[in-house]
Amino acid sequence: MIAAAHPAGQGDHPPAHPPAILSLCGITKTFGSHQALRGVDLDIRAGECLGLIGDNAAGKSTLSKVMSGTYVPDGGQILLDGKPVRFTTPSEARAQKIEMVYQDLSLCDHVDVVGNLFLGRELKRGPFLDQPRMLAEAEKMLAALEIRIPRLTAKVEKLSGGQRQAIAIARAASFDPKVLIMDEPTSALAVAEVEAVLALINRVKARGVAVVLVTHRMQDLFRVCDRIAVMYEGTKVAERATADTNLQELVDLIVGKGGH
Amino acid sequence: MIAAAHPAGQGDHPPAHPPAILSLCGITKTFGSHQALRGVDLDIRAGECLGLIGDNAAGKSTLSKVMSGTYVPDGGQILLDGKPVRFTTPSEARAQKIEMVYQDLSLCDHVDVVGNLFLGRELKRGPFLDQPRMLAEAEKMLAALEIRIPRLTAKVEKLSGGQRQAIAIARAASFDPKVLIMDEPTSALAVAEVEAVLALINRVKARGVAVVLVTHRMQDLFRVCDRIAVMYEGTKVAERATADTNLQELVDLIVGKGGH
Amino acid sequence: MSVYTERKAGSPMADFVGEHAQVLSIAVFFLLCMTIFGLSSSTFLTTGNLLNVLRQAAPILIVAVAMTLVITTAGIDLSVGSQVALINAVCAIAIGAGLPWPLVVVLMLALGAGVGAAQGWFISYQGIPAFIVTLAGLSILRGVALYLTEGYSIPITNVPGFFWLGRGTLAGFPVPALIALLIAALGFVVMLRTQYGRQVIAVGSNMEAARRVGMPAKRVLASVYVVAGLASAVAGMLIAARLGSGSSNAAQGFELQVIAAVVLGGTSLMGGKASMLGTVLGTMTIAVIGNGLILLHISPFFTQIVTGAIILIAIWLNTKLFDRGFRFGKART
Amino acid sequence: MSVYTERKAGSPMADFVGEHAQVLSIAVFFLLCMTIFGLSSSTFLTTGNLLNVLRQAAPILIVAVAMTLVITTAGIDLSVGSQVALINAVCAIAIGAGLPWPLVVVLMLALGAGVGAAQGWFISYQGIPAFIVTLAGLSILRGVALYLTEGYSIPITNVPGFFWLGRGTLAGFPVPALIALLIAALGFVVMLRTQYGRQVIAVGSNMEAARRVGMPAKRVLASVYVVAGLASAVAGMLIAARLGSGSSNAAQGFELQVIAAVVLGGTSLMGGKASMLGTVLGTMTIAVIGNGLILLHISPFFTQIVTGAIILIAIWLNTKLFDRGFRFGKART
Amino acid sequence: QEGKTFALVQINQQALFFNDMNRGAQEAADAAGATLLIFNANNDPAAQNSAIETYIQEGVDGIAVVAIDVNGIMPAVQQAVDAGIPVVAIDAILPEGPHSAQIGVDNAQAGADLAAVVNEALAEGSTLGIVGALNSFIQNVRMDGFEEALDSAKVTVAGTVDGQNVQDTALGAAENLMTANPALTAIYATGEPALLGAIAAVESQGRQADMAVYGWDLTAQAIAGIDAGYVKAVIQQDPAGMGAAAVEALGTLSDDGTVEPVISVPVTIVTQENVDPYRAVFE
Ligand SMILES: Nc1ncnc2c1ncn2[C@@H]1O[C@H](COP(=O)(O)OP(=O)(O)OP(=O)(O)O)[C@@H](O)[C@H]1O
Ligand SMILES: Nc1ncnc2c1ncn2[C@@H]1O[C@H](COP(=O)(O)OP(=O)(O)OP(=O)(O)O)[C@@H](O)[C@H]1O
Ligand SMILES: [Mg+2]
Ligand SMILES: [Mg+2]
Repeated sequence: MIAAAHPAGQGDHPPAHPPAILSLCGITKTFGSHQALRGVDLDIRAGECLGLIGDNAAGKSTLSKVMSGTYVPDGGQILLDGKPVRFTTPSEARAQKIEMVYQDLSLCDHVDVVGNLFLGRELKRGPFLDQPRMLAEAEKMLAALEIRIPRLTAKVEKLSGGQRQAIAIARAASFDPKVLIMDEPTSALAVAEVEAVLALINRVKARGVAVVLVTHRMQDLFRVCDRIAVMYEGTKVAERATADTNLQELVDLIVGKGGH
Repeated sequence: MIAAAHPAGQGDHPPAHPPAILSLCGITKTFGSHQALRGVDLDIRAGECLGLIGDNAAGKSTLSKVMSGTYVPDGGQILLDGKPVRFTTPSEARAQKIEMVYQDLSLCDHVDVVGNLFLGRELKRGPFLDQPRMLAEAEKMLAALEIRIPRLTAKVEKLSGGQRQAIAIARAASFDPKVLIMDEPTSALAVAEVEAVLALINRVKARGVAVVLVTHRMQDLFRVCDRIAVMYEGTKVAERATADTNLQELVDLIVGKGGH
Repeated sequence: MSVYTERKAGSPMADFVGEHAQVLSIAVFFLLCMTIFGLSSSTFLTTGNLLNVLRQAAPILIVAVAMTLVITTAGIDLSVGSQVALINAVCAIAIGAGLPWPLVVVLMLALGAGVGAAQGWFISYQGIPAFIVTLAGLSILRGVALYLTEGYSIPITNVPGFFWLGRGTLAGFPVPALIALLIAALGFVVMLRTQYGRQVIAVGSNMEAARRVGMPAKRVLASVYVVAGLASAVAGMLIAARLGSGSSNAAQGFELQVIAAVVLGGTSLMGGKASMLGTVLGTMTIAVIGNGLILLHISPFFTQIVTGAIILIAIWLNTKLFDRGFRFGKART
Repeated sequence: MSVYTERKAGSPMADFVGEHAQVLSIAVFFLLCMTIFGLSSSTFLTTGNLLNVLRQAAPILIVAVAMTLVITTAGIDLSVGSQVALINAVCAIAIGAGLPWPLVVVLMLALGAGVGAAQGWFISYQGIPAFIVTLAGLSILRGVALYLTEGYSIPITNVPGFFWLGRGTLAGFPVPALIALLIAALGFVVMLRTQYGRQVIAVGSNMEAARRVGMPAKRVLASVYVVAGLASAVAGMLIAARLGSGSSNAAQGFELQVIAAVVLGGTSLMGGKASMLGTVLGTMTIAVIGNGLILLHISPFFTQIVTGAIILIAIWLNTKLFDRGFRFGKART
Repeated sequence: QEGKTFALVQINQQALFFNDMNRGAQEAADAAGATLLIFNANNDPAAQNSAIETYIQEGVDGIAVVAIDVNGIMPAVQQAVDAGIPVVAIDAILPEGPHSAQIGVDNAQAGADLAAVVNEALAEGSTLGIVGALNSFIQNVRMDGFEEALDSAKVTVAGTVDGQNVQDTALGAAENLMTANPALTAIYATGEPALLGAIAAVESQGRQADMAVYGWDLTAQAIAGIDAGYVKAVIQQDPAGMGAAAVEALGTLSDDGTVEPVISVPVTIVTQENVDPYRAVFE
């Protein structure tokens, strides 16, 4: 089942589509002696949700971080609206309205909930932070996610796993992104909250946002994704339109039993 | 739907059963001014898997940590094999063969995979660590979980989220526990690995181990659990035999719409 | 049958005590010290003596405010004492060379900022631990001061305007104490109410998260050392103005006093957790202890021992009071 | 159509370089220093001089080995210099009082362990930051030494056995250097091959995780300060034996030298990451620089500046070499 | 002495005293065509021993040492003498040993001499405070010598504070000393930083009119204080002379000559009467 060979993106190409908002070509990334990504091609389109799945350690998180400027790839090219870009820091990607929910959440434990929601984008009145306005807005940001956080001025280190995850999602989704990358955003959420996130994805898609969803919850893919890319050991091994595939095929693709 | 009232364990009691290996009675725990647990009763029985579900911040992790000695409860009693115990440190619980997989994994980032698997239980030859034997055993421990970790002498900080979670599971499951508490053990795992963990749970259950599984993946509950306890805002609001319930009822119970 | 009830909202009082336990307990300890010294020495509570304490504490307070920022980023600046000595010496040399003192003040601020920026660059952009960079700085900067003065204590004469900074009073209040309090107030506002303060906390709490949300994390990290350099420059000049001379011998062991004051105030060496008010109280506690022990005629052979012991006890009480506050909060709700 | 290929296994060479980059680069820097000094001074590479350097470095090396454990737990011990001074003074007093020297050795070890245990108790069981406890210790212990000696130096006379510890040779090799190397070898084995070493690393890496897996986390955390106390006792006695006197002035600035040596060797101040071999190399590098600068007849005004600058450059190269090693590894595979 | 190399092992360079000594030694070496190596131990006694050991390896022709720990330096002195290198001690008085000469001031005697001046000057029932440096052996000797010779029937010592040989520490300590003892009328400072601190304290407290300051080691500030009248008397040593004497002694010794075992360099008690010649030095 496992063929020897070309590491770089020689996978099957999907049929032609409207131009991609973000394109990755032949992305490689090596940590020390470990090739996390071995040449990945991927297109992300406006108004579409792309599911990114694969076995553990396949390189999904690494690829998402390349898209958001957190990692600078060793090789390959990134095109934004067709123009080559090179993100050296996440703030450059954020300036292009690319937002990401990190698997490790990336919250500041010592800062309160409001502060984390507005981290890097504080509202100001004159030279000072506009605390009341941030507090009011924060309530709105969280409302959509059905999460119960009793006190928005509590430090986030005290919160439960699911509450923390909801904050990370709200932070990325609330500032009108063009590309929204979510790395396992629902892993710690309870049922109702998961529903809320899926609804949120569908809402932003309708607004024309391109969404990348990394997840291990197969059933969610069929509810929000238009296309699904499958990764295996640092390469993209398959890409499917959601309409043309089913759960069993995806599972087979992930472990390398299908698609030949 | 939400009735005012009695915080302490006045919920419905399940029918009589074989004696519990671990019983909690009226457990309360307060952090600062926040009542994480408001009087919880729970029985855990040998050879049975108890599912513990509930909304985010319901208090599941806090309750699990009380069982494993990580938190000392403010009030209430813990009975082990019918005898009252008071765990002041996790090592006391571990000495009683109560093992736990923590939601935050509790790995030592700077220690290698083998070292983390044997953390606190290092194998020795004379005064020295027996590295070769630990390495050999570690391979066996991980084999059952279908996880791919290329180099067991790599530091765990470099590993992907799923790989790390698998290490935490292997660590808790491998040392012949009598009670195995797993706090969202499959949240970061891919499909095949989740299957492996569920199979593992069924295996240890058959050996007579009492398992507590905290999870948000409802479908998994029906594959391994015998009973399911539902938590809501620091109290246990319902307990069901898996055979007598269904997905919809559980979802309703979690958010407070059912069971009345 | 199930009973669905919401948790009661926590008492805001308990939350407040929990969050500000450290400041509250150092405040209690400070008042305790004041009371004990006040009762045991008739001189202690005289206006003259209290103004004395304030004037003496000014340089430490100024640098402690900056050090609070540094420590909040999980960094440390061991070189502040040497920076003070360097500024102290260079300032005396510059005034001795006939430069007008206001110009010297500006130059010294620039020098302090420059030294801080150099250290900040190594720490932030080159990723070398702050402990090591500033340890090297401690050695290098005092070495430079030594080289420049050749061991002379360089007199400063005939610049009443400059002396006023160190010895003058404004409406009966010592000028250096006024400067220090102004700087502390500024630090308080910056830390709690500005974006920069938020960035400093974020960088100290989770550097990578700060970077990921697009904060200029490296720039912020470097900047706190510039602030420390500026503060050291101010402190160095105040000491020069007060002593009327500059010497490479100034401010020995200053860095440890400053750090002790900041930590005593509840700022965490692990970063992310700052308290400007705590820093002010911590500094004043240390200053009051130094003054009080002399007033109590403690044998000078004991002062080091007693000072160390009191600081240890103060921090110990801090952790204990903190725990207790937590418990009380619990019992009440 | 999909192509399933496994990743190639990483080159073990690159993994090795990546994991030991710090030790490798301090080794390179050490050799560089040796070469430069060897070429510029004909005395430097003589056996007599090298043995001298070893003898001089012995106390620092001994305490640095213990400090490696302390820093691995993410702690710090600023009081080692004061502990050395205290032991130094008390040891001279005890021998002066006529106690047989082997008994004094035992008593001093007990005293060191006791002082360490007291500090460890505050740090571990009372949860007070190590920086503060040992800063108080720095003040208190030197104060006690000062009090006991009243500022005078106490001569030690007529104990050839004791002097042998500090000045003697065994097969041409200085005894203190032998003791230091033995202790370093012991430290190496303990750190890498024993359960205790593993516990120290685990506590430094994730204290709560160590507790949760049932390690005696608090006991381990306290124990490293006992080890530091023991090492300080040994160092204090070696210094007393070498100098033939005890004084509260001994080991000024010792703590910073020791910490610099440890960090130079690649042990992380954030905890969890230790290198005993690096500590040995770091200590020897600092000792060699001190010796080499004397032999190069550097003006004493410059030695502080040059020493600081060299240490900064060494660490800087460390981070750079490290990065580069990483890159090379990448390009090759 | 042409082409010889001598080493001077110094305590620190943060006081004029030591730097003047270095200068005197350097000038004497230059005059003799010898090389002088100076080592700065930064107050660490073990570093002094290490330096001497290194100089022995290098084979210098003579070593002069200003000891921090007078007992602790002896093993290194012994080693040097065993290696055939003559050693002379400056300032701090070494115990009986193999060194060839002791150069410097009798600190205890000078302290006592100053105490005599104080006994003379102060009125019956005066109180005096001491600003010391407890970590300095020499300054402790000066303090003890002074206190012993003080007429306790006439002058009481109200308190001693520790300036730790750092001038701003000394300043704070001196200020506290004055506020703690409102009746204080005189201060004795045992060294240069202590005197600087004491003078600055008198000025910042505005006590020029009623305070009398005595101490060691002239500086520009001390001269200004003498001119202003509140600094009554300062013991001025001749450190440059000590340095020069040490190098000259080493020159003689290295040529197998002999020198006096005690080479005394006199001190001057500087008061308003005899301050003028020193002005030029501290301009
Ligand atoms: N910073 C790093 N340093 C070294 N290796 C890394 C680093 N980050 C990731 N890796 C390695 O790269 C590989 C891919 O990791 P990645 O986190 O992208 O996997 P993933 O697909 O997100 O897995 P999961 O589903 O478990 O989250 C893993 O083998 C991991 O060990
Ligand atoms: N150490 C702590 N300090 C303060 N509050 C805490 C602490 N741990 C938990 N809490 C609070 O207790 C409540 C219950 O938290 P817990 O982690 O048990 O929830 P959970 O049921 O596990 O939720 P999730 O499904 O999101 O993991 C939360 O409101 C949380 O904020
Ligand atoms: Mg991932
Ligand atoms: Mg949880």
